[in-house]
Amino acid sequence: MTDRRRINGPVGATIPLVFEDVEDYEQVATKAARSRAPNAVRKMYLKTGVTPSASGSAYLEIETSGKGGVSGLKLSCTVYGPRSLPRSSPFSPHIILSTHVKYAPFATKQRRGYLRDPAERDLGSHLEAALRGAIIADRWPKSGVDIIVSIIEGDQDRETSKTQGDEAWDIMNALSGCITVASAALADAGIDCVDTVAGGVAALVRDTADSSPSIVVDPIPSEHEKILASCCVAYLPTRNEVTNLWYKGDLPASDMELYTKLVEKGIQASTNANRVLLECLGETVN
Amino acid sequence: MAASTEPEAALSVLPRADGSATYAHAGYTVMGSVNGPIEASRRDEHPYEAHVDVIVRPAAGVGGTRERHLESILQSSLSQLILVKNFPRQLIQIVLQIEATPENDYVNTKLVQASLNFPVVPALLQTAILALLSAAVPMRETAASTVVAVVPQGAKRLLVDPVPRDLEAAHSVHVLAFTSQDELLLAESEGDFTVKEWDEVYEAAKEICCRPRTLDEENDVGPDLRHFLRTTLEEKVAEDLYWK
Amino acid sequence: MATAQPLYVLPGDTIDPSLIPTHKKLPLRLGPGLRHIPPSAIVPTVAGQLVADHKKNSMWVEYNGGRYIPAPNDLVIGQIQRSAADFYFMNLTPFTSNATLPQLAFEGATKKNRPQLASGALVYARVVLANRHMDPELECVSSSTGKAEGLGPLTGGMAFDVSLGLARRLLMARSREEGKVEILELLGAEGLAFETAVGRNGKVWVGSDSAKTIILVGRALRETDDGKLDVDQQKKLAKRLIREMK
Amino acid sequence: MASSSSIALPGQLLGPASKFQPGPGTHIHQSNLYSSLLGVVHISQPAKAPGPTKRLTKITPAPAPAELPTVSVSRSGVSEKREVLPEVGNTVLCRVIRITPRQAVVAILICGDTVLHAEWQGLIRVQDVRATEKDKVKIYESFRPGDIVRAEVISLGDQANFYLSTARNELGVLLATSEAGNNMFPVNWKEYQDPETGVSEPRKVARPY
Amino acid sequence: MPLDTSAYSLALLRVDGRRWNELRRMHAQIRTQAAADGSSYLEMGHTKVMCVVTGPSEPGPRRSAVGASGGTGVGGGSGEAAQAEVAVSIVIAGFSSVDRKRTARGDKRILEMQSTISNALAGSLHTHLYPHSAINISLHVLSQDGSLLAALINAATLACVDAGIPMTDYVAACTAGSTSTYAAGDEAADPLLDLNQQEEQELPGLTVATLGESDRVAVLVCESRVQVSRLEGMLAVAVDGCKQVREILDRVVRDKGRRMVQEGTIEKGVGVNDMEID
Amino acid sequence: MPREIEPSLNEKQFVLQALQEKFRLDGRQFDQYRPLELTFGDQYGVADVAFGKTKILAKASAEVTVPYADRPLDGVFAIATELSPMASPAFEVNRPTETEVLLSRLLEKTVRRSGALDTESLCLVAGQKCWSIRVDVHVLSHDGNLIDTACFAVVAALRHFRKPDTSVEGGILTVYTPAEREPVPLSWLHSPFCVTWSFYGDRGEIAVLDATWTEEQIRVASCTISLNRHGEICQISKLGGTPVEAVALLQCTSIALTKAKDFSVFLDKKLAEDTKKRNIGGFMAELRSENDR
Amino acid sequence: MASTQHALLSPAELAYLHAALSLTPPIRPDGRSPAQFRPLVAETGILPGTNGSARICFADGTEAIVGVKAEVERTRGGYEGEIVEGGGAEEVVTDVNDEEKKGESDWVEMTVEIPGLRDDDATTAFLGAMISEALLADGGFSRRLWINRRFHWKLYLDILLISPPLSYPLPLLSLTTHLALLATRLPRLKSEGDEDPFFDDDWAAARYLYPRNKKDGKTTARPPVTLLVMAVGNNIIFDPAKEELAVADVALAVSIGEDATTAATATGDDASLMMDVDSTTAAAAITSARNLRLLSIRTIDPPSRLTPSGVPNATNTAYGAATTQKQPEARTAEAEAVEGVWRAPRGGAKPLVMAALVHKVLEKGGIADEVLDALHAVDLG
Repeated sequence: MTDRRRINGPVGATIPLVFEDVEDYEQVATKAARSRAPNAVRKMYLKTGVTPSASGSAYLEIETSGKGGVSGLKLSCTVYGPRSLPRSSPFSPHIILSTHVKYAPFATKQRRGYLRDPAERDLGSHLEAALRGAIIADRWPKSGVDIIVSIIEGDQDRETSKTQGDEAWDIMNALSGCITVASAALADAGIDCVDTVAGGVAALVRDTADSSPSIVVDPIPSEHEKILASCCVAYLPTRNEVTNLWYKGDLPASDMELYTKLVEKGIQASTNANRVLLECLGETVN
Repeated sequence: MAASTEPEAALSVLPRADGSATYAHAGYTVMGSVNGPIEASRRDEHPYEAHVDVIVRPAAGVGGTRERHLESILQSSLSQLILVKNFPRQLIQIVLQIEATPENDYVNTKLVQASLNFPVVPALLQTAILALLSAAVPMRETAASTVVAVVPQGAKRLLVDPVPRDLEAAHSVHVLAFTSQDELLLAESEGDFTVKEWDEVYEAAKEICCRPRTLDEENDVGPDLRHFLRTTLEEKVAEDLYWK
Repeated sequence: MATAQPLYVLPGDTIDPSLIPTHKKLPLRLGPGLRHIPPSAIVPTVAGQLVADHKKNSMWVEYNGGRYIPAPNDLVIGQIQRSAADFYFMNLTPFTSNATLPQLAFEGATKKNRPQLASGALVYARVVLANRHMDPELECVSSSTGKAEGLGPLTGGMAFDVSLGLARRLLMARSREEGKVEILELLGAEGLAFETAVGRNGKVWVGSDSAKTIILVGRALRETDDGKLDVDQQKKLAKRLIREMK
Repeated sequence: MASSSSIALPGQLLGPASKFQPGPGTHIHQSNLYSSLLGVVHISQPAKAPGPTKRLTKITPAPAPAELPTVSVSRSGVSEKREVLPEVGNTVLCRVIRITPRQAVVAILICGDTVLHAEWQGLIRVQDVRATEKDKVKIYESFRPGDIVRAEVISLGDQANFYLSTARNELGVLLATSEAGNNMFPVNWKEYQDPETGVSEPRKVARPY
Repeated sequence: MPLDTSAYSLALLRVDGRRWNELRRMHAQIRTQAAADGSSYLEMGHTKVMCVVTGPSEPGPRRSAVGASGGTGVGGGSGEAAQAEVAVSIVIAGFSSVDRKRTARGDKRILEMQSTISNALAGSLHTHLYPHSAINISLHVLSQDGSLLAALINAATLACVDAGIPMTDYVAACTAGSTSTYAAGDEAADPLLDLNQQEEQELPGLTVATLGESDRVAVLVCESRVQVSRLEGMLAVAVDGCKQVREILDRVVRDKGRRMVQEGTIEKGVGVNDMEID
Repeated sequence: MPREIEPSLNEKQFVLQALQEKFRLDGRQFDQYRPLELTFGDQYGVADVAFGKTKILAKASAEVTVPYADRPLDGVFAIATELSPMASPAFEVNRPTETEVLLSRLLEKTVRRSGALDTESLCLVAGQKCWSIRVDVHVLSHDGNLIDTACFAVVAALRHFRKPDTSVEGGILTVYTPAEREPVPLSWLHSPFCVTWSFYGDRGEIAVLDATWTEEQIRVASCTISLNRHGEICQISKLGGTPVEAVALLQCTSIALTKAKDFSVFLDKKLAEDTKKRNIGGFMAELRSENDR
Repeated sequence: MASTQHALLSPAELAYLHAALSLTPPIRPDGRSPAQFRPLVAETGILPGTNGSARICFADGTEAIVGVKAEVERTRGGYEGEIVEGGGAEEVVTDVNDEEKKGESDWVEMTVEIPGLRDDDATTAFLGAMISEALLADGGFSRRLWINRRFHWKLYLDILLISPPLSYPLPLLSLTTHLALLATRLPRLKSEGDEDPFFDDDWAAARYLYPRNKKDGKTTARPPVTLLVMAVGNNIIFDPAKEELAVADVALAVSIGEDATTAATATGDDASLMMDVDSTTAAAAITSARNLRLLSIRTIDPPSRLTPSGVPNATNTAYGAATTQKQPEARTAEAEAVEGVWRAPRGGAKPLVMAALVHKVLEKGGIADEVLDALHAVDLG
């Protein structure tokens, strides 16, 4: 099926070669080790009501790590609704949530297409799960709300060559950002929620081949030699409830300790994000 | 050269459409069909007026962004002419099939290219209007349209109905349309030009679209579109009402 | 009409006031193809021949072609699409929204016994209500007399499509004199046994025991229409077709 | 404990459910009242004798804890963008979109005192147009597309539409446009008139206050 | 590599050792899946397909107009259909072909097969008994070795029988070909029955589906260039093949029926364990 | 999206009755086509074909492109059949209907797979450059039998088409503009034509050629046979519908062959006429281009 | 996700289900014990055309087929240079240590087909991601596909749900994939070192992707399985059916893997090394001292949130309850949860509950063990 919506380049286009010159290579070789304390999250900036045309909106930015050339995370979320469902859809006693997460074509190392790829759809369903737990769905029967998060900058180390770092880990950060920014936008749109949900990430990392693994919050994959496991938590502080948990990695099942700690740290990261969220919401009112 | 040729048209050429017309001028040939008022799909149903749906199809290759743009231009102009309020919730569907475009013997053309082509607009608009008249869709008034190119030098700086080679040389290209009440209906420009140039263009275009020609004047400004439209229609009506 | 040479108009043309009929008592009646812009301007909306009837103090634009737009009291041939609780949904022209035909709008129809018509059946009906806000409404019984007056389901036979112009001419009170169409009479005179029902929406229904006859009438109509035949040519056509049939 | 007219955030504790009645923008969690919106907290003391306001024909159980003050969180003042869902009993202003012999389809513009941003669609069925002589009602003689109508929500309706009624005197067409396209004025309970052409058209006219 | 047809003319044996009028091993069973209203599994040689039928049931949201025929002509329409709509969807597993490839759902070849099967069955099924409803036939291709369309039609027929949808008679299908490619215009070319992948690629052939024991052809698809003179031969062989196939299908159904009677109950979902696959 | 309405019961019954009495509405024989019209455009590769009220315009075009990786020695050849609402409001843009899919499949099988066009001749530089030949089929008016009409139009357009002349010296590819060198025809191997039968009756015993739209809506089955004048079948498709006796199908095929031969003759004649006409025009063109230089 | 297919249950039914499942011990509609898998019929190697295949039928009729195909693919940025100057295999045949055998995640391509769902549907994407992420959780799996420095196996997994998705298909698809991978065999490599690989075309000689020891033919290392667990009240329920999921407070998908030993994961295809490793772990396996790995956890959005809530009579307008507060924003009255009236759950789950779920899966003799034992029982033809 030919793309009729935009004018694409000619067939047989070639990707330009990227040459790693020497000092870059060394830079990579000698990793910018994590400068923050294991429990410290990066600074984040959050603002609501950035898109006047939308019912609710928010913008989130997370600072880049100390090392140059590493992009931080930049997200914008727009919420449309509550509004009536399309005629085709059947009666629903609840508000119908539809979440879209899309990377901007330039947001990551490899250029993203215009159509959502499986990874983005997957993010979308994670986000949906996280929010569905937070909103009071039966307040809005037979209505729907669209939540669109666009990832403008993907929190990736562009300096590292293709072979290093695995997108899989970056996505965790992206998701936690999506959750927080969407939560702010929902509040801005005046959609009833039981609490303000926010996302947080913690990871079990190994900094050198021989060093013992340690748990850090808000990890930047490129800062660590290897990530053994990572988890992203969507957490409701006042209710002390988790609406979405996403863990992946490779831990021995024998000690649950490690796992529980990891989640705890994730929750901690989320509560940090939540503090920022509440501040930001407070401002919008005054 | 091509500019001086008279346009040709035929009405109600498609037996199964409500109205149809072919129009050929300046190397362009367009087939147009009109169906309506018919039931509009829920999607583009307008509660208080008819939805005018224009579909432009290239002779070769799939329609793309360029066609969509042409469609939007025509859609807005034609909605002005048609008495849309008469048919709320209805659809008036206009399909314009480009059959031939003037060929430039000096370059090999690619199918998909990211350029507008304004010069085709007059042909499309004229065809649409003829087809609408043949479909007896109630209209406020009719219109005439032309293309003017501003070329760097040469005998005259303004070229009416320019051929492809002129367009390559042109600094700017303008398409304008005037209603039968001499009102400006459509003006789209491309390229860089001064306000003064545009004024000249405007005058030249208005000359062609609006000023009735006297029989004796040798026709160098281009065809008398209005007269052409009237005569074409009169022939058609006379033929239809042969029994009167 | 006694007009010297016909006056052709295009949409938006200004009509010379002298052409607008004036009458002492009757208000001016505007027919199809004209619109009144207050206070006094009258402007054509279609291309056609401007016709004025001074006796009736009315004027309209005569034209052929386009899609049928329902008007009250038109006789039409509709096709039943589906039936709802107490309506039939009728199709008058392809791709237009359905017209409604109340199931009680038949001669002698009551809540108890009403005609059961399958979808796809043809019905000869009159337009009762037609306005731009609603789908047209039809009836098969005269509200005044309560009689069918020839309206109702059309059984058997065949429906042919003709141009709106021809349909209109066939429906004229004096179609032969005004409409200059007598092909049907001619064929009848040649001894063909058939009945017809003409719908303003460009449909002519022909019924007969012999399929041959129906086909022949159909062809006669089509050729008259497509070939734009005048009365003499119609005579010739009739002769030719009859000959072919033998 | 939230003092009146302070700001609340979603999930913020407002007070025990035993002391307050939950109003809009709040929810109950483990017998405590929490805010569910970002907005301003209002505490309204109960109106005395809160009994049923109308339809005394119905038997209604005495609203149990009516004596408690109602706490609610409202968006007003926080953002002009506030959306509400039309509720049974609300009076709404709507514009007629489409009419059929059975019903008039309308777009609800204003619900109570709130201007709606989203388009909620409503339905006035022929039997809900007026209270008397229901069988004689003709939609075409009651509404025309473009009219502005005041109506009351009688049911949440089906998936797409709210069901509305104009079966009261003060309900019906408020603003009507003539076929000629002019604004008309009401002449009696079932007619509007075009000032320019002088033609009058039938409508279900709302009695002006 | 072109087939060595000379070898054939000598030994009169085909690449897989069959004679000209021999079907490949055909194995089928019904009621393979408890969840479905009707289901079947069918092998023609190494071509293996599965079919699941749901319905007649309320028509769901129509996905694509393609491959959904409402019996005669432009049938169907939103709930106005006088007869049930037969909707067919074919999923070709990526691993079904020798070199793994993914076939897009929009593939016109698949759409064509869908509408063919739909129209073929609509000709036999008594769809007029189920107005305003849909019969959904979903086919899965697990392994391809020629005669795919034929296999799909047979599987669909079985599944419809299993679903208990009234039908005039079995729609049975098979393929036939002709030795030596079209280029060699020799009239001596012999017809072949039931082509496998290799033969299908090298030789002209056609797919035929007939209704019951009659010679009436429901489906005739020929996608290769071939002399008109050879059509008759191939058609004759194919029609005869269809009759053999019909016998096999009929046996499958009867055996199953008998077994169910023995078990005394018509309980569903036995298929799996007694489904030996080789 | 408005859908095509079915013919009324009266029409269905009558058409069938008439057919049983050996009549067609327009008085044709069962195996008789409507009058065939073919006109070529001023430009190369434009064919306008009409069977009665069915009108189809086919336009062939060529451009240089990169060959597919899996077949570096072949050119690209595509037939685009997108039905626009011009044919009927029932067709929507970008939403292929069953009709459209089957039509394009048939043309694909008849013209492309049967190797009518020698795609290897389109290769310019192996694996790097090749011609992409494209035929766009535009249905202007739809009164039944799109398939036969479209197929005829496509074949006509391709045989009439001229692609720019090219030369490769030392791996350098030059594509000459029409002004520099007269365009050259495609290397064409054989001309297949579609002949579509429509069947009527409970056992499909009545077979009719070139059905009109009304007739098509009423038929119970159809079978399209594609042949060239050498008596080669290029494709047969009877895609379901009411079963038809095998013998009847064989008869249909032999009649179809004669029709295909007629078409072939007709097309050759038209092409000859057109070239004669052009030679004069071609000469004029020479002069003009002289002057322009 | 789960919410795409609703179980059409009335509030009353939901209330009953919820109550029944909250009892201790819970009463499940189909009478299973909390940790009991639905009975299933499984078979492998059904498709000779593939490198590995499996088919599973649950008793409720849901059925899935998985086929695995492997193709040799040139590794991106393969060490061409070495080959050139090495001039042959000998030079580079020097055994490569495991760290060098690094696998790329894109060596595995997985597609999920669910009838009636478009393949870009969220459910499909979610399921696909879940199964593949478990598979690729560590480099271990893709490392098995390593042929030499220049070439690797590209593995295509096609997961087909044959039946209409009656219940949430995750467990079915995961188990089927698991079996298919167990049954997957790759031709034996004949070539040496980094030369262009050629293989022994004798299928009998082909070796398993997950090697087994010669004694009992049991594998040691195993592909991951994803288990669906949910919590209702204080009960943890395993492999829930659709209607059970409809009243879940929380549902998790937990992926676990089993390693022979950490060493074994690294050397998936070194037979000599495998042998002794096997003997040790085969012994270990009997004492079910498994080396379980926790690979991935995902919250499954339970459809319970989208179920219609019941209306207590007190607030039921039908019973003329007071809906006459004339506030424009008055919404459906908010009230305390009433006993016996179904209320769609709000909010999330307590972290402790989630931890409990995971623990229940992983603990010794826990669900994971049971399942793996069951899978051991499945005979691999």
